[in-house]
This record gives sequence, structure tokens and C-alpha cells, in this order.
Amino acid sequence: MNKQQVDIFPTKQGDGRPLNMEPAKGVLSHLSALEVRARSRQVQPRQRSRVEELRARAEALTVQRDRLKAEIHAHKGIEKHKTRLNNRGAAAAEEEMETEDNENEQLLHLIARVMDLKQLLYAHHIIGGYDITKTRRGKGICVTLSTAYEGVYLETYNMELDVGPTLKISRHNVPPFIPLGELCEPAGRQKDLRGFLDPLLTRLNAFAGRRQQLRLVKELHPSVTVMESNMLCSILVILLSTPREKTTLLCTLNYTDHTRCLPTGVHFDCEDKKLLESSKWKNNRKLLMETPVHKALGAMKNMDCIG
Amino acid sequence: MEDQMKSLLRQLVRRIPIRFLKVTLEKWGRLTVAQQQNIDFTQTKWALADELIAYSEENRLTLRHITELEMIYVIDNPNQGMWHAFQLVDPESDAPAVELMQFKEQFKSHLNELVRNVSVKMKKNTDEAVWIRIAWGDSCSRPNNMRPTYVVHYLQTPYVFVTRLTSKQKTLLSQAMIIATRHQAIKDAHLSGRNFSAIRDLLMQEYEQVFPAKYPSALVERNQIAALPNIEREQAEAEVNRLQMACEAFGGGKLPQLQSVVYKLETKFKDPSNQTFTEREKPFNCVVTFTSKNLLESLRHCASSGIASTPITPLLSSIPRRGRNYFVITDKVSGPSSQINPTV
Amino acid sequence: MSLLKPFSRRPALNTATILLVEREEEFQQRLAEVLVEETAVTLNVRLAKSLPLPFENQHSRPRIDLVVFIVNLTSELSLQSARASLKYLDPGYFLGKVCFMATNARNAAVPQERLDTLRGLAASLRCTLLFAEDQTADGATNASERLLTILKVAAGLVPMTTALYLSNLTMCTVPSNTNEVDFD
Amino acid sequence: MEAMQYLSESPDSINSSSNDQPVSNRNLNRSQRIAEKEKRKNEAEDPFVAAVKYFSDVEAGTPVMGNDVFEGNLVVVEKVAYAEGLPPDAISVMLEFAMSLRMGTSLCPRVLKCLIPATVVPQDAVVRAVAWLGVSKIPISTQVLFIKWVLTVFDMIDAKDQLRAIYGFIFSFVTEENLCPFICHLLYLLTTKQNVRVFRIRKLLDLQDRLGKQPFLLHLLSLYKVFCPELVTLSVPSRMKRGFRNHNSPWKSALAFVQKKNSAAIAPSAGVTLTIKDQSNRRKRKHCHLELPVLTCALNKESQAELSSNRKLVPLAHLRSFAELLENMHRIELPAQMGSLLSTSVALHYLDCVQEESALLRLNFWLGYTLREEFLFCRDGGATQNSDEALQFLNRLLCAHQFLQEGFSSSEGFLYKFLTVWDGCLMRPQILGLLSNIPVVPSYKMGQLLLEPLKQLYFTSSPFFKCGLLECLNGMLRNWLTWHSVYALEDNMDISISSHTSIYMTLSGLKDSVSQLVQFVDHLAVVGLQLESCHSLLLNFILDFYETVCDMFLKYGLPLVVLPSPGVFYPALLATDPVSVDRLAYIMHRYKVNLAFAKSQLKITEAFRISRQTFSDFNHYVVDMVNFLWNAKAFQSGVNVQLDEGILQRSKVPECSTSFDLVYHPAFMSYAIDFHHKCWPERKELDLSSIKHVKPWSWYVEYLFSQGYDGLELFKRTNINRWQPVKGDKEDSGTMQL
Repeated sequence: MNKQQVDIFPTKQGDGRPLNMEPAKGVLSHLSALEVRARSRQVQPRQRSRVEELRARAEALTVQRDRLKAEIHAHKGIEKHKTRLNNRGAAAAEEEMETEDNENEQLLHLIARVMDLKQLLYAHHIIGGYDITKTRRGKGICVTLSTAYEGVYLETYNMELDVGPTLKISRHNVPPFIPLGELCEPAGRQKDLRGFLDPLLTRLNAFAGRRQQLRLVKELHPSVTVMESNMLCSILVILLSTPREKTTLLCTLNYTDHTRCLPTGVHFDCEDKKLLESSKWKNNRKLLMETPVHKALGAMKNMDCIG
Repeated sequence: MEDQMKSLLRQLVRRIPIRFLKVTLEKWGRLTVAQQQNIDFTQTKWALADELIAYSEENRLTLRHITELEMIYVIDNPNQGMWHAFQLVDPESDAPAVELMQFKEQFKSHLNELVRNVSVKMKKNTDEAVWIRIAWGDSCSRPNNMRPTYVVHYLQTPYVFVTRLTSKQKTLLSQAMIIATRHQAIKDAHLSGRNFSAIRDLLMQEYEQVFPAKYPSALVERNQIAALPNIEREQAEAEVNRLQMACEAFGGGKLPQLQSVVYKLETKFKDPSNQTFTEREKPFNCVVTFTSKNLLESLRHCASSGIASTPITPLLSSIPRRGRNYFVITDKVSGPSSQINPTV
Repeated sequence: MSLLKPFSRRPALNTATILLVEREEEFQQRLAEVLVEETAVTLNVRLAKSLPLPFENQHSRPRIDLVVFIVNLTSELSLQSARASLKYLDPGYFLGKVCFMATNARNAAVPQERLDTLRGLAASLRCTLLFAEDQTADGATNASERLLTILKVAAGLVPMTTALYLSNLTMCTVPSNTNEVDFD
Repeated sequence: MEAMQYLSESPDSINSSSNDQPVSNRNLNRSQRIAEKEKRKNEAEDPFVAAVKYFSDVEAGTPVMGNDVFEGNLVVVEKVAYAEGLPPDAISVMLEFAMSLRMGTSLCPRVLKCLIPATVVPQDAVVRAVAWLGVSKIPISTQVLFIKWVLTVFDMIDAKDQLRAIYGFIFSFVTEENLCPFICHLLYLLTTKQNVRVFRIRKLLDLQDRLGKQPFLLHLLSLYKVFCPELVTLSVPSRMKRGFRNHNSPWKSALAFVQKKNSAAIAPSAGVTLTIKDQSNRRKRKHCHLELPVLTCALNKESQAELSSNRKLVPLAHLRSFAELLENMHRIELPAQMGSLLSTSVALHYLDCVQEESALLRLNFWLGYTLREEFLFCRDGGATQNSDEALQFLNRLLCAHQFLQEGFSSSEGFLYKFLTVWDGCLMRPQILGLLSNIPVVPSYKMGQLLLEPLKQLYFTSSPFFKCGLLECLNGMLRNWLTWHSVYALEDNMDISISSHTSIYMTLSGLKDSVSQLVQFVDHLAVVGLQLESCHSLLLNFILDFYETVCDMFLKYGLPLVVLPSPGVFYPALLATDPVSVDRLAYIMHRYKVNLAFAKSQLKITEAFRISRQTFSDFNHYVVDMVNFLWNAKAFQSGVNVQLDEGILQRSKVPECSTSFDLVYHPAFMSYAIDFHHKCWPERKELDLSSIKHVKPWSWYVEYLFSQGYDGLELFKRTNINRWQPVKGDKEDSGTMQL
């Protein structure tokens, strides 16, 4: 404790300098320092508690193992039951014979049924059914619409609907330029959920597709410059350069049909009109009309119509 | 004209903080590199403005260039002044087909029909947003560039964001807007605030929303506490539920920085202890305002930490759900419970 | 309504269990993390928002030696919920196995009355009232240290003392505000 | 009057943006080109001087519009001002120019904005300007701006005496609605005791009726109350919302810049920003007033020399040595911020010997307010409480306390409040340090103010806190006793504990307080040892305390002897470390001496009656101690410790009752063994009992003393009188009879 030798009292001759002494040094602050050190020493031997962690982990694992075992057992039971049902056909008469563990039978029945239903639901997903969850104790449902383009999954949109006398959208995260209202309006009145969801899904898919195309154009064709586009991706103006004629031409694609991801109108602009008259560019227009734009551009590049 | 430009430039210099001034000028790119270098940013705004004026005279810059500078600054820091949101309704059939070029010239021409002496400047931002700067004048006076109105619109979306708009100009603007965007009407969205991006994100739904789903959402994992072996939360699952509900109501992740909500109560005064008020026939009017740095996040925290009871009352949850921060609450004719009416 | 009982279960060897009840659930977590660093005894921390505790994990729950109500003085609710939770405790706990911990006592937003109410509550129940600096790390460490001191006694790990004895020494008292007059 | 007609002509707008006429903007460009030129050629012939000259003798009524010369000059001045600040004379010139409205009101704000003092602001300039406030027609906004400026540079004004002289005049502006807050602030800084007058108070009060309880009024009033409590009757709320705002915004950045630039020359505290008055913008600047302003009034030595010649008062800041202080004692001028007094020893010296208590009143007022606001009612819930400012501040305060060797009453009051909400860790060394400096607390208050909170903290905290608290209480006791021995007046036992907190207390009162304190600590000690199972560090602090207690009579002349209770005595006696035992022995020795002295006194006067009980207790202790250490008759007297034989038997020690003594005492065992080796190096097997024989025993005891256990030696000398080699290990303890 040599710290307490620090002089507690100031130099008595009054020099104008601010007092430069640390009164808090000394026994009291030294004690605090000691306390801190003691604490740090105490925290050090962490091993013991580490061991505990491991023990806890082991505990958890054993529990899990037991549960799995139980499940396996149940499965076995069900399989047995199923086979028995099958080879026994619908001979319900003998069922009374088996007096032993009757309620067990019931249980197995139920389990089997649940599993069948689960599988059904899964199948339903596979074939593109909607993924619907009940909310607010059945007063509402939540629909999940996942979009995809060329086998790539894109954004997922959700919607919460009130299933009252009429369908009502309570909330959603569908982008604002998709006219939800007018889609919901007719279907909502005669609670035709599919009639509402199907067109919506197609629109969303189309939109996602168009946006994906735009993205692909940007990254696959650096030579092509995108002059104009909009949020809905309903219009796309791109600048093409022709290597042979050494001119540039402006290509405008209109997607007026928002349910499709192919353009409804393609229009070229170029100073020398006869180039546009050429059959090659007629083909190009056709190509652009029928194939997704990034693919079309790829094809055109191969035919080196464009650079 | 000349000195209008000067005063505008002076005003700009006064408005823009020194630290932004440099970058803004660079973006503007109307000054030569040399000029930009020997600007001394330590001197007073006053002297600085003089210097800039001198340069712009050397470079023969006109008012339009200065307005350009202003737009650049405003687009980069939009969070100043009150922004109000409006909603376009009943689109025409060809509304979705509207594209920038035609919108531009339609809007300008219509506005010019309505008022002479108005100068409009449009600029499309990288995020598809169309920024419109309108300097209003009237039949006799030249456009006043000192107090321009700013309008932001995303084509094909029904939302329009406006700042610095007088009621007189409002009618004119909405006229032009309706026609240019092929809609039949425009109405107030009852959403306003200083933070532009917050308002935009709220209406355009550019924030993470959470929906009930079969599969455990990310929330649960995200909010798992680092489980030390011998710390046990007694009411853990209740907590998770609260959080789920809160996030469903207000959204997950970072939320738009909405800063205030106003409830205008026009309900009957009910208090057994106070007869005189309770007997009154006409509703008891009062205004309740919530303010916070980030209101939605604080509300969410209130709900998730159980300070506010769950399920969350529609009074709160309909702020994000309906994207508005001004509500009028009136008594339902049947039943005492108060409801929200989108009146006004 | 299930009372929480101090002696419902047999104590485990060289273990102590503390229950932290806090409405805001902010400070308790940090406290718990510091508390479990204690290595001399095996320490279990249970966190709750309020009482009663859910019936489900009654079996997994060890015997609780000390119940701590953390009251954030800046919120009236916090105090109220603590008060409401009290009635789910077996009277046995009030023989030195309950204590209150107040946070934010030095905050300007705290009305004097609330602090007095809390004091009154603690005093009327013969409980200890600790104050804690929840904002700083040191504050948390110190708070946990003090809780530990009480807990060890309450769990019977300190020879020659009992919870009742200690609480008699540290029991909160309501000051008659004579000091208000001569120091203001 | 010319000013008037120009009023009408020029639009009154702040930044003189009167450039809607082509004329003016032409001259603006020109002006700005002039500026350019200024920048280029670096003062061949100083244009600044010229500019200032221009402003000094520009005659009234010169037009502003299209006046290039004027514009140019102003730009020059502004440049200098914002670059390195204006010298005093320039300040006075410009101020005069602006306030006299020689060229219309429109310029006034612009000029004011550029009045950035480089070193100091001459007082007379300010006084003149204030005078102008009275006469000329300055728009109210400008007046406000001016007052704000004065507040901002207040501490750079070289002297305040003349300002104080026109206190009344300044006060007259209070009635002006818009000026009121700022005037109040200014008055607050200027007020001295003699300024407090009934009619002023009345004025303020009816203002308060008009404007409601405005914080600025409250603050001024509360300051008046501090000076003359008998005049101000209104009750000031214990917590005021917020003090005066900080008005330095227009100058802040520039001022800071300039000061940073020539901080080498002087270090003026940035105006009022450091005093207690800027509660409002604390959200931005935490602990704004915790950092003590450097005691300075922006004067460098040589200028001070000539100034002090023509001025009466000497700012405290100028005194460098105690000697200077002494010769200027009669004409000290206090700084605006009492806080700065804490930071220099001269100031503290001054405080120590000054008689008129206004300084102390102000200091206490400021201190109490600061402590309360910063540590009891924090805005941020104390998140930043451990910040260095806070620690620095408390350390300073602590220094001041220890320098004056007494506490301020305000800090005492603060401590009592703080203890009730303390977590026992926050700034522990500082708080305990301050606590040990509080003056004697009358015993009827002590329990509640001090002991209860401390008790609750003590028993729930770590042993280190326990030690700290004991140390603190020990210090407290020592201070009290010292005060007593200093202030005690023999004639009537009436002592004034400290000159500042004027508590008058009779000797009996003091004795009550002290004995209450000692008993309290004794209780803490006993239970503490029990809880911490005789923590040896704790034990040492306890013995520290008793080393103070046992000498109260002889050292400090307080006729009071309090013995430790068995709960302390026996743990110490049976401690496992020899030091504790030794210290106990020393303490018992001192008790013996004190009691002996008391007895001798008793023969002279009846004043110091020590109760019979004390003597008998002491005797029991001594007997036991001797029996334990020397006579190997542990646990036999059985007065304080009854030990049932069975237990002793169970310890399986052969004839345990007789074997325990200095040899077998756990604390000394090692010495015994060591001694044994030294004594009989040839012996293989260890036989400690052989030490107990007469001769080796005496050697052994001597050996122990030689190891530096003076306590034991002293104890032996005073308490063990007879030493009979014949009867072996039978010694008689020198007990005391009454």
C-alpha cells in the first residue's frame, strides 16, 4: 500500500498553478484497484463452467436421441399397422378380435392419417398450390406468393386477407404499381380466392420476369446501353450499335400486357431508313417479339447484327 | 434576372453547410477545376458567396444553372422542410403506359396553361424517381426562384411527394399531375414529415414486412439470446410471440424513420367522475401527438417489450399498414369503442 | 394462481438460484451474464418479466433462494408490475429472501414520490432495497456482486448467518424527511 | 438624428442584403474584389489600421448605399476578426461605431457579429455601449444581440468594477420584455451582496407575476436569496428546470477558432459556456459545467501592470503568490465563475481567510446546484457519470476540501442525498473521500442522515467496500477530533466546528456524536468480521480505526474512552497473522496509557469521569490477553468467552487448556519453530514445549520483540509488572483498580 504515501495535502506556498494533486489516490482508490484485480482473478478459472456447458450439451443430445428413438418406434408401429391394414383388406370384423392395446390402435390410426395429410400438403406445394396460413384464429389468412423466372426463385410477396362476408386485403407487401384493388374487387365480392390469386400471381411473375430480363441485359450485354426503363419494367429503350453499318439504332420495347414478360411492341429508330427495311432487321423485330430480350440480344450478337 | 440569380446563389450558399458545399459544387461541375481549387472554404459564407458569384459571372452561368445546383443539393439531402404525400386515384386505362417523355411535356404544358410565368425543371434520379422543381409566378410577376416547390413522383405508382406548397398552388399542381399521369383524382394521403425517405419507404413498402407463416420466421433465431448454460428465461415463448406480433404490426429490421403521428379525437368524453363533460352532446375534441426519433421502432419496442399490450390496437398498427400519420378518431355510431375514419 | 414457495424443493449441493424479475427485461439479462461468471458456487439465474411464473417449467425449475424485483424508477409501470407480482410469492420468501433493486434513481425524470413509494413498499415488507447504475458496465458488475453477497447468505452458503439475520441488518427504512428542511 | 433618416432609407435586414439595387451589387463585387486584393498582397501598409481608423472617425450620416470605401474597410475588419480576432482598441472602436448608429441601424448586427476579441474586451467600451442602449434608437433585436455578445465575452472583459457601478442602470432594462432574460443573466453575473435591494426584489417579483415563474427570474431571485435570505421570502424550488441559456451561438465557432489559434497566448474560457448557466443545451454538451473554468481573465501580465495602476480591484487571477494575495487582500475581485476558485490554491487561501462570506455564499450556491444537477438529477440517467470530467470535478472538490481541511456545507448536503441512492461503486474513492470530510453531525441527526444508508450499503457490499468505508469513517473521526482539538475553547466548552458551516456544539454534544460514531463502527466491525469470516484485510482496517479511538483522550484531549467489543477483540487476539495480534497489543497499551492519564486527571477535576464499567472491561481484556499469550491459560477466565470443555477436548490437543500461548499461537508458531532451530540447531526432532522453560521463554519473547513486534513489547512493559523466574510461567497482568 505504498500509494498512500502520495501527499494528501497541497503544497502550502500558494503558487497560482492549479493544484495538481490526486487526492483520490491513496487507500480508497487503491482498494478499488484491488477489488478490480480480485474480480479479474476470480473470472479467470472458466474451465469449470466450460465443463458444465459440455455437460449441458450432452444432456440435450441424449434427450434428442431419446426423442428420435421414440419417433422411429412410432414409425415402425405405423408401418406394421399399414401393412396389416393392407393385407387384411377392409375386414373390419377381426378388428374387434384384437383386444390388446385397442386405444393404441386408435392412436396409430390418427398418426397415420396426419402423416398422409402432411404428404398431401407437400404434394400440393409441389404442383404450385398457394401457401396459406390461418391467422387471428381463423378470422384471416396469410397468402405467400413466390415468383420465379426461368427456374430461378425471385421475390416472395405476402398478403393478409380478411375472410369476412367478402374478401378484404388487410395488408400486403406487393409493390404499389401492381393494381391490387381492381384485381381484388370482383373476386372479393363472391369470395373466389383463386379467381383473385391466379391473375395476381401471373402478373407478379410477369413483372418479376421482366425485371430479371432487364437485370440480365445489363449484366450480359455491356455493349448495349439501357436508355430508359421504369419501375414496372413496362418499357425498355436500348441503344444498339451495328458493327457492319457503323450506325447506332434505338430500340424501344413496349410491354403493354402486364401479364406477360414478352413485349407487345418493338420499334426501331435509325437515321438510315433502308437499314430498317432490311429483312435481317425484320427478323430481329420478330426475334425480340418472341424471345426474352436478353436471349434475343444474344442471338443478334451471334449473327453479329449488333456489337 | 441577373440579380435574381445572384440572390438565389447567395441563398444557396447560406443554406448549404460548408462540408456539403464542396462535393455539391463538384457534382454540379460548372466551375473549372482551377476555380474549385482556389475556393477558400474557411472564409465567411458572405465572402464565399461573393467569390462564387464572381466565378459564375466569369463562366457566363445563368439562372437555370443555379437552379440545377439547387436541385442537386436538394436531391442529395431531401430531409429538410415538410414533405406531404398525396395519392392519385382512379387511374385511366392507359395510366400504366405513361412514360417519362410524355409525362414531362404533358405536365409542363398543362401547368403552363394553368399559370403563365411558371418555370419547371425535371430531373430523373437513378432510382427511377422523377424530381420536379417548380418556381411559381403569376400572371403579372416573374417566377420566384427563391421559394420553389419540389415534387417527387415515381411513374406508375399512385404516390406523389410534395414540399413547400401553398394551398393555391396545390390545386394547380394536382390538376397538372392528374392529367399528366392519366388519373381522375388526387387525394391527401395524410402522411407528412421532415424525413423524405421515411415517407417514401413507408408508402412504397420499401421496408421489411413480417407475415405469419408456417415455418418459424427468421425473427426467432435472430432474437435468440446467447444461451449461457445456467441462465433460464421463464417466459421465453411468450416473449417470442410478443416479438412476432410486434414485427407483424410494425415490420422487421430497420424501419422508416417516421417522426410523429397525430390523432385527432372527436369522441364523446367519458368519465363517471366528471359529469359535466360526460353529459355534453357534442364530441370532445383533442389532439394527441406522438413524436420520436424513430416512432415505428419505438412503438415496436413498446409492443415487443410488453409495455404496450398485444394484440396491438389498430390505432397504432394502422400507421404502417395504411401508411399515414394523421388520424381522426370518432365514435362509432353503434357501440362505444372508437374507430378510425379516414375523414378530412 | 400458483404461489412460488421457498422450500418446495430440496436444495442442491453448493448451488444457489436467483430469480430476477424485471418488467423491461433490459438490465436483468446483463446482470445474469455477470452473475454466472461466479465460479465459487454453481449459480442458476432465472429471468422473468413478472410473476406468476408459467406452470409448464415448474419441474425444471430449481429451488429459488432469492427473488429480486428490478424496478426502473423512470417508469410507473415498472413499479406497479413489481407490486402486482408480490402476491404470487409465498410469505416464507419475505423472511429475507426477497429484495428490490432500483435503477435510474438519479435520473431527472424520476418523481420523488415514486422513489418514496418504493422505499415505503420495501420497508413495509422488511426487504432490502439496493440501488444500481444500470447504464455502466461497472455498475452492472457491482450490482451483481451485491446480489451475490445476499444470495449466498440466502442460499445458506455462508456459515453463521441466515437470510433473516442479514435482512434485519440491511432492511430498508423510510427516512422521516427531516433532512429535507436543513439541506435544501 | 441622422441615424433616424437613414433608418427610413435602408431596409433593416441582418446581412445587409440590400442588393436589389444594381448600384449596391456593383459595389459588392468591387468590395469582394477588394477582399481578393487584401488576401493577395500581405499587408505592405497595414490596411487594417486604416480600416479601424476609418470607422473611428467616419462622421455620422455617411451613406451606406454604394459606399465602396466603407464596404471595403468593413470587409477588411471582418477578415481580421474571423482570422485572428480584434485587438481591444479595435473592439472599442467598432463597438462605438455600431452602437452609435452613425451609419444607420442596418449595419449594427453585421458589425456586432464580427466583434471577436483576440485578447480582451476593454470595460469602458462595454460601459459606453450600454449607455448607448439608453439613448439611441436601436431596434430591439439588435439590443438583444448586443447583450448576448456581452454575455459571450463576459469573462474577457478586463474588469467588472465600472459595470458593477452601473448595476442599477442595467437593472432598469429588466422591464423590457424581450431583453429581460438576457439582462437577468448579465445581472446574475454582476450581482454582489450590496446590489441586493428591496426595491429590486420587489420589481423582479412583480415581473414574475407578469411573466410567470420564468427560470431566469427564479435564478436571479435565488441568487439574491443566497445573499440576503432575510429580504427574499419566496420559496425557491429545490430543483429549477434550467438555468440561463447559452447565447454564444453567433460567435461560438469563430470564437473557438480564434481562441484555438492564439491559445498559446492566453486560454480564456469560452465565455459563459462553462458556467452553470447553460443547462438548456446540455444535451449537446454533457457535463458542461463540470470542467472547471481556468481561472483567468484574459489579461497578460504587462497589460495588467498598467491596468492595475488605474484600477482599484485586482482580479484574483493575477495573484501568483501568497505574498501578492496578502497585500491585495482588501481589493480582490472575484471571477464570474465561482467554480474557478476551486482550481487554484491562492483562491483557496483567499477563501480560507476572507471574512465577508459573499464569496462563500456564491461558491456554495454554485457548488450545490452543480452537484445536484450533475449527480442527483442527471438528464441522461447517469450514463456518462464515470466520465473523466465527473471524476476530475470531484477530485478537485476533494483537493479543495483537504486544502481547507473542512467541507463545504453544500457538498455535505449533497452527500446525504447521494448516499440514499448510491450503488456503492460509482466514484467510490471520491465519494468516500468527501464523506470523511464532513463536519461533526449532531448525534440526533446522525442515525438517519449517515448511519442508516451506510449500514445498508456496508452489509450488502464486497469486503473491499467494507474496508473503504471503515477507512472513510476513520478519517471522519480523525477530522472531528482534530477540529475539536483545534477549536476547543477551554473557558466554556463551546466549540464552533468549522468557521463556514457554523454549527455550534457543546462538548457533550460532540462526545455524543463521537461515541455514537464509534459504536456504529464497532457494530459494523463485529458483524463484518462474522460475515466475511475474519477477513484479515478487514481486520486490519478495523484495528486502524481503533488505533484512532484508543488515543482520543491523550492525542485530541477528548475525555472519552470507548473499548472495542469482544467481537472485535477476540478475533484480533486469535488472528492467524502476527501483525494483527501485535497491533491489538499496541492498542491495548495505548488504552492503558489513556486510562492511566484519565485516572490522574480524575484526581484533579471531576470533569472526565470514565465509567467503572470501562475499567472493568479493560481489565478483563488485559487479563485474557496475558493469559492467552503468556500464561497459557486460554479460555479460562470465561468472562467474555465461555468455551465448553467438550469442544476443546474434541480438538484432540493434549492438555489444550494450558498449551495455548505465544509459542502455540497460530500466528507465532512459525517464529517458535524458527527460534527452536536457532536455539538448538543440533536437535533433530522438534519440541516446542521446551521453549516454555524459563530461560528459553525469556529469550523467545526477546526474539519476538527483536522481530519488530513493538506492540507486544509495549504491552508487556505497561501491563505485565512482576516477572518471577522462580515461579516459571506464572505472570500477573497489571490490571487497573479504581
